[in-house]
Amino acid sequence: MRALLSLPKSIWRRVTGAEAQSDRVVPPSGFTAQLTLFASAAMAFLAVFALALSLASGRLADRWEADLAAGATIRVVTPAGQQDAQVAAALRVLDTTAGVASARALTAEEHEALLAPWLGEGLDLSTLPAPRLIEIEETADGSFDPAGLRLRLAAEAPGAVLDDHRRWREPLTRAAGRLRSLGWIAMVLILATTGAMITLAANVALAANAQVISVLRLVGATDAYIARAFVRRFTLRAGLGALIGTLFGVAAILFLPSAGSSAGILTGLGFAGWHWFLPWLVPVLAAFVAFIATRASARRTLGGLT
Amino acid sequence: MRALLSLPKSIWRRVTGAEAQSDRVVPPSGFTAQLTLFASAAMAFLAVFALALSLASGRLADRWEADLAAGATIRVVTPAGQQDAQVAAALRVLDTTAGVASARALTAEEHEALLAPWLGEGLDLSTLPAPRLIEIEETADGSFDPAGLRLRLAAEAPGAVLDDHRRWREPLTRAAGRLRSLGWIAMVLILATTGAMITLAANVALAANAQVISVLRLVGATDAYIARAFVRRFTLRAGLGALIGTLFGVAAILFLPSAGSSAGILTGLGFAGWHWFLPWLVPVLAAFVAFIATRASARRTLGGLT
Amino acid sequence: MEQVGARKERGGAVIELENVAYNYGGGELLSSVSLKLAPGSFHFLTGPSGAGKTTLLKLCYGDLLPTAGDIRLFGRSLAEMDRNDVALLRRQMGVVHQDCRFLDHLDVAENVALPLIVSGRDVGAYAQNLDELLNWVGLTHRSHALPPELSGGERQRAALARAIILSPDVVVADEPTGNIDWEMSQRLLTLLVELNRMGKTIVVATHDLGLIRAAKALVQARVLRISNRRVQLAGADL
Amino acid sequence: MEQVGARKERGGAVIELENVAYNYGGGELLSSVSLKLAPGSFHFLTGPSGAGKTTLLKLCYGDLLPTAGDIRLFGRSLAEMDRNDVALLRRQMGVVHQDCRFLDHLDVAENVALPLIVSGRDVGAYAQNLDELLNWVGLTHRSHALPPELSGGERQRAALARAIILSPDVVVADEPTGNIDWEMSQRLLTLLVELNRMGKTIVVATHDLGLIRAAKALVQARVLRISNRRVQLAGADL
Ligand SMILES: Nc1ncnc2c1ncn2[C@@H]1O[C@H](COP(=O)(O)OP(=O)(O)OP(=O)(O)O)[C@@H](O)[C@H]1O
Ligand SMILES: Nc1ncnc2c1ncn2[C@@H]1O[C@H](COP(=O)(O)OP(=O)(O)OP(=O)(O)O)[C@@H](O)[C@H]1O
Ligand SMILES: [Mg+2]
Ligand SMILES: [Mg+2]
Repeated sequence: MRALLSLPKSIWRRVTGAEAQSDRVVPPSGFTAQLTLFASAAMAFLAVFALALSLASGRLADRWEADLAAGATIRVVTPAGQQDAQVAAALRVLDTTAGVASARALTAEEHEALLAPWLGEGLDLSTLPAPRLIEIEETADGSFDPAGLRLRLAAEAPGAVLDDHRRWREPLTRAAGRLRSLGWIAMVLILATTGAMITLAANVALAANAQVISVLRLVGATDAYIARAFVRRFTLRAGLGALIGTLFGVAAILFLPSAGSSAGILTGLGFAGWHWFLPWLVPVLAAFVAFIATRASARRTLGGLT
Repeated sequence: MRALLSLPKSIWRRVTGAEAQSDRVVPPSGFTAQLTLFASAAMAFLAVFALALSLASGRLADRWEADLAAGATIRVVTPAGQQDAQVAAALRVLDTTAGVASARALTAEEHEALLAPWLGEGLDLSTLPAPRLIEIEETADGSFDPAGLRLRLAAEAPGAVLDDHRRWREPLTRAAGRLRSLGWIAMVLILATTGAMITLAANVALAANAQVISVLRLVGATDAYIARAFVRRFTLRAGLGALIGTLFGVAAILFLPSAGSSAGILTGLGFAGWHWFLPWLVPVLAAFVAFIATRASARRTLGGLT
Repeated sequence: MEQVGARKERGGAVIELENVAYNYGGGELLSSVSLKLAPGSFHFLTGPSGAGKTTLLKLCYGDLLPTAGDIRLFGRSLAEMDRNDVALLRRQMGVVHQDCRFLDHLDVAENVALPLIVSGRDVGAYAQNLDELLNWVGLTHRSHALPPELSGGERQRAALARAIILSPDVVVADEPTGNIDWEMSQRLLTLLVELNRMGKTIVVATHDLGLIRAAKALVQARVLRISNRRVQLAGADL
Repeated sequence: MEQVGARKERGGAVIELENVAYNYGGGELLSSVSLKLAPGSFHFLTGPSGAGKTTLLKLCYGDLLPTAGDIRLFGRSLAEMDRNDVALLRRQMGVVHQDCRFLDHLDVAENVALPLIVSGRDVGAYAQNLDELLNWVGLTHRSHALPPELSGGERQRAALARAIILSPDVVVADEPTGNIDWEMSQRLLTLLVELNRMGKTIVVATHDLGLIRAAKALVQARVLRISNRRVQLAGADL
C-alpha cells in the first residue's frame, strides 16, 4: 500500500501544483487524502469489472439471441424414401404461414455438426435414418402461431413435428439480460457508493478543518475562495484515485487468462472494439461525482459555520 | 441514506452504551462514524455477492464434473442385431482395462434424455437404429490409456468407438474453477480493501483527535485506556456496518428473481444448505479486521505523539 | 472593490452600534448598547471575565450578528451585508483573536502573510514589510517555526503582526497581552499607539489595568467598561 | 497502585532536576538546570516570553524528557518510567496548561471531572466536591456549557478546577491568570495559597509581577527566573 500511495502523492503534487500559494492554505490532511485516493481507486477497480461484466453479458445475450434466432425447428421423421417429399411439403406449408420470415432445410453437414457432441464426429448421417430438420426464422414481430402450424403440418406433412425453440431461447436470453442488468446495477451502486464515500470524506475533511476555515474567514477569505480550495483538492484526488483504479482494473482484465471457447461468460470478460473507450469514463465520472459532492458539502459546511 | 444511517446510529447507541462514562471521553466524530459504517456496509454487501458467486461456481463446477464424470463414452454403431453382443464384448474389454473404475451401458431412457434437446421429446429410439452408449468411469488417478483401449476395442468389438470426454470436461471445469477463484479473489480483495479503509478511517479519527488524546494524557489517562475507547468504537462500528451490508446482500440474493433451469450460473447464485451460515461470518470478519487495524493504528498514533 | 464603502462620511463613525442587544440563546448578555467609534480613536474595553468583551468585539468585526439593534461598519449596515461583503470588510479590520488561531501547517511567516495571500496580493512585494514586522514583534528567529511550536507570548505577537500586515483602518485586539511580560506589552502598546497616530482606529479589550494606565500616558484613550449588560465610559479612576 | 513511589523520602524533593538540559532540536533552550522543589513549597517561575517557562514546566510534569541530565518526580527518575507510570503520576500532579485545552464534546462539569473519569473513580461520589469547586471558580452558571462557549477567563478557571479536583500533591499552573481580571486572579491566588497551606507543592509560571507581589504578602514563595538558559533565584527586587 505504501508504494501505491506514494506514487500518486508525487503525481498529485505536480497535478495540483500543491505548492501554489492559494492551495497551501488548506492543510494537506494526510490520512483523509489517502482515504479518498484509496476509496476511489478501489471503487473504480470494481466499476471496471462491473462494466466488463455488463458488456460481456450483453454480447452473450446477443449471441444466444442469434444462435436461437431460428425461432423454431421442424423435425421430419419418416421412412427414408418419403423424407424429401415431406420436407418439401412442410416448406410449402411454411411459405404460406403468417409470421414465418423464411424456412430452410438443414444440410447434412449442419445436421452432423449439431449431433456430433452426442453421437460422435465422423458420423455418416446417411447410414442412419435420422430425422431431417427445417429451420424456421420468424418475422420480427414473432407472431406466428405454433398451434395453427401444427394442425396444418399434420394434414400436409404428417411426419413433420414442430419444435418451438422459444422455450430454449427465452430463459437463456432472459438470463443473459439479467446478468447484464446485474452489471449495470452494480455500476450504479458502485458510483453511488463512491459518491457517498467521497461526500463523507469531504465532510470529514471539512469538519476537521473547521478551525482552518475560521482562521481563513478571520483574515478575510471569501467563502468561494475557501470552497474552491477544498473542491479542487477532492476532485483531483478522486479523479486520480479512480484513474489508478481503472488502470489496475483494465490491466487485470487484459491479463486475465482466457479460458477455452467453451467457457462462455468468462472468456468474454473483456472489452471489444469501441468498448475499450468506456472504462476511461470511470475516472471522469468519479471526478465529476467528487466535484458535485464536495461542492455541496463545502457549501453546506460553510453555510453552517457562523 | 439518511434513513440507512439513522437506524444504525440508534442501534449503535444501545449496542455500545455510548452514554457510558468511559466511552464518552472520545468524541462521537459524526462523519468519520458514518464513513466507517457506510464503507463497511458497502463492502460487506459486495463480499456477500462475491461469496455467493464463489459458492455457486463451486457448485457449478461440481455439477459439470459430475455430469461428465463418465470420463469417456463408447459408441457402439452396428447393424441392429449385433448391438447387444458388441456392447457385451466392449464391457468385457473395459473390465480388464487399467484405469477404468466401472463401465455401464446407458438405458434407453437415459439415451433418449440425452438426445431430446436435439431430436425432440417422445422420440422412440427403438425405431431408430441409433448407436448404443457405454459410460466409462475412470479411477481416481484418471490414468487410463485411450490409445491402448482403442486398439483392444478394434479387435474385440469392431463397432465400438471410444469417445474421450475429457476434451469437453476440462475446459468447462477449468472455467468453473476460474469463476470460483475469481469469487475468492474478489472476497480477499474486498476484505483487504475493508481493512485498508477502516485503518484509514481510524487514522483519520485518531489524527483528528490528537488534541483529545493530549487532554486525556494531561489528566492521567493511560494509553491502554485511550486506545480501548477508539478500538471498541471502530470495531463495533465496522461490525455493525458489515452486519447491515450482509443483511442487505443476503436479502438481495434471496429476492433475486430466479431464472429457468437453463440459466446455470444465475439461478445458482444463492446459498445452499450450510452455506447459508457463511455470509454471517462477514460481519465477524469485518469486526475482527477493524479490531486489528484500529489497534495497530491506535498504538502507532499513541506511540508517535509525545 | 476592496474598499467596502470606505469612510464615505469622513466625519462619521467607523464602528457604530445602535441599541444593540446580544444573547447566545440564553439570557441577554448585552442590551441597548450604543457606541460610536470615530476614525482615529483609541478605545480600551474592560470588564470582569465573562462580561462580554469578546462578544462585543465580535459584533464589531461582523463575526456575530446582533439579536437586536443595528451595527454599521464603515457607514454600512451589517444587516445589509452578505458573507462576501463581510469577508472584504475583514481586510480593512485587523483582528487579534483572544485564543489566537493559526494555520498549523504553515510557518509563522506564512501565517503572518495570510491576509495578503487570501486577498490575492503578491506576497513577494510585501516581503520587506513582513520582515520588518516580524522583527518588530521579535519573531525573526522563529519565522520558520510552525505555530504549535511557539510559546504563548510568541503566538500573541504573531497574531498581532498578522492583524496589522494589511495596514487596516481598524485594529481590534482581544487581550493581546494576556501571555506577554511587561516589557513586551509596552512594546506592543507603543506599536498600537504608533498605528493610532497614523490615523488607525484601535480597540483593545484587556483586563490589564496597568496597560491602560500606561497607554493613557501616551495617547488620548477612552476606556469603556462592560457591566450589567451595558457599556459605560469608565471614570477618571482608571 | 495510584501512588507512584509517593514521597518515600519525606525529607526529599517532590520535583528534582539535576543538570537538566533541553532543546527542541535546535539550539539549547535550557542548560545545566538544577532544582529541588521541596514538598509544600510555593514557587513562581518568570522570565521573558519564549525563555522556556512552559518548557520547564513540561519537564516537571513528565511531558517532555530532558535531552541531558536527570529528573526525579516523587523520588523516581523519569528515565525509568514508562508511559503508564507517567499517566499514573499525572494523577498526583494537577496541571493548568497555558492554552487550556478541553474535550469540546463534554460540558464544563464533565471536563472538570475528567481526571476522576479517566482514573476510574466514581464521579457520583465526588459530586459535592465538584459543585463546590465550580462554585469557587465562579462557573456554576456555566457548568453545562461546552468549552468553546466559554470566555477566555472562564476557560482558565475551568482548567484550574480540573487541575485540582483530584486533590493532587503538586499543582503546576502555566500563566493561570493571563486572561483573568485582577479580582479573579486574587481569588485564584488565594485558592493556590490555601492548597499550599494544606501541604501541596505549587509551581506557577507567570509574567504577572503584580501577582507575585501579592502572593509574597500571603505565603513564603520563592521566585525562579529563567534567563540565559539558566534558572536563577530572583532577588529581593521582586
Ligand atoms: N458561543 C457561545 N455560546 C454560548 N455562550 C457563550 C458563547 N461564547 C461566550 N459565551 C458566554 O458569554 C459570556 C461572555 O463571553 P465573552 O467571551 O464575551 O466574555 P469576556 O468578557 O470576553 O470574558 P473574558 O475576559 O473571560 O475573556 C460568557 O459567560 C460566556 O460563557
Ligand atoms: N514544540 C516545539 N518545537 C520547537 N520549538 C518550540 C516548541 N515549543 C516551544 N518552542 C520554542 O521554545 C522557546 C520556549 O518556549 P516556551 O513555550 O517554553 O516559552 P515560555 O517561556 O513559556 O514563553 P511564554 O511566556 O511566551 O509562554 C520558544 O522560543 C518556542 O518558540
Ligand atoms: Mg474574552
Ligand atoms: Mg509559556
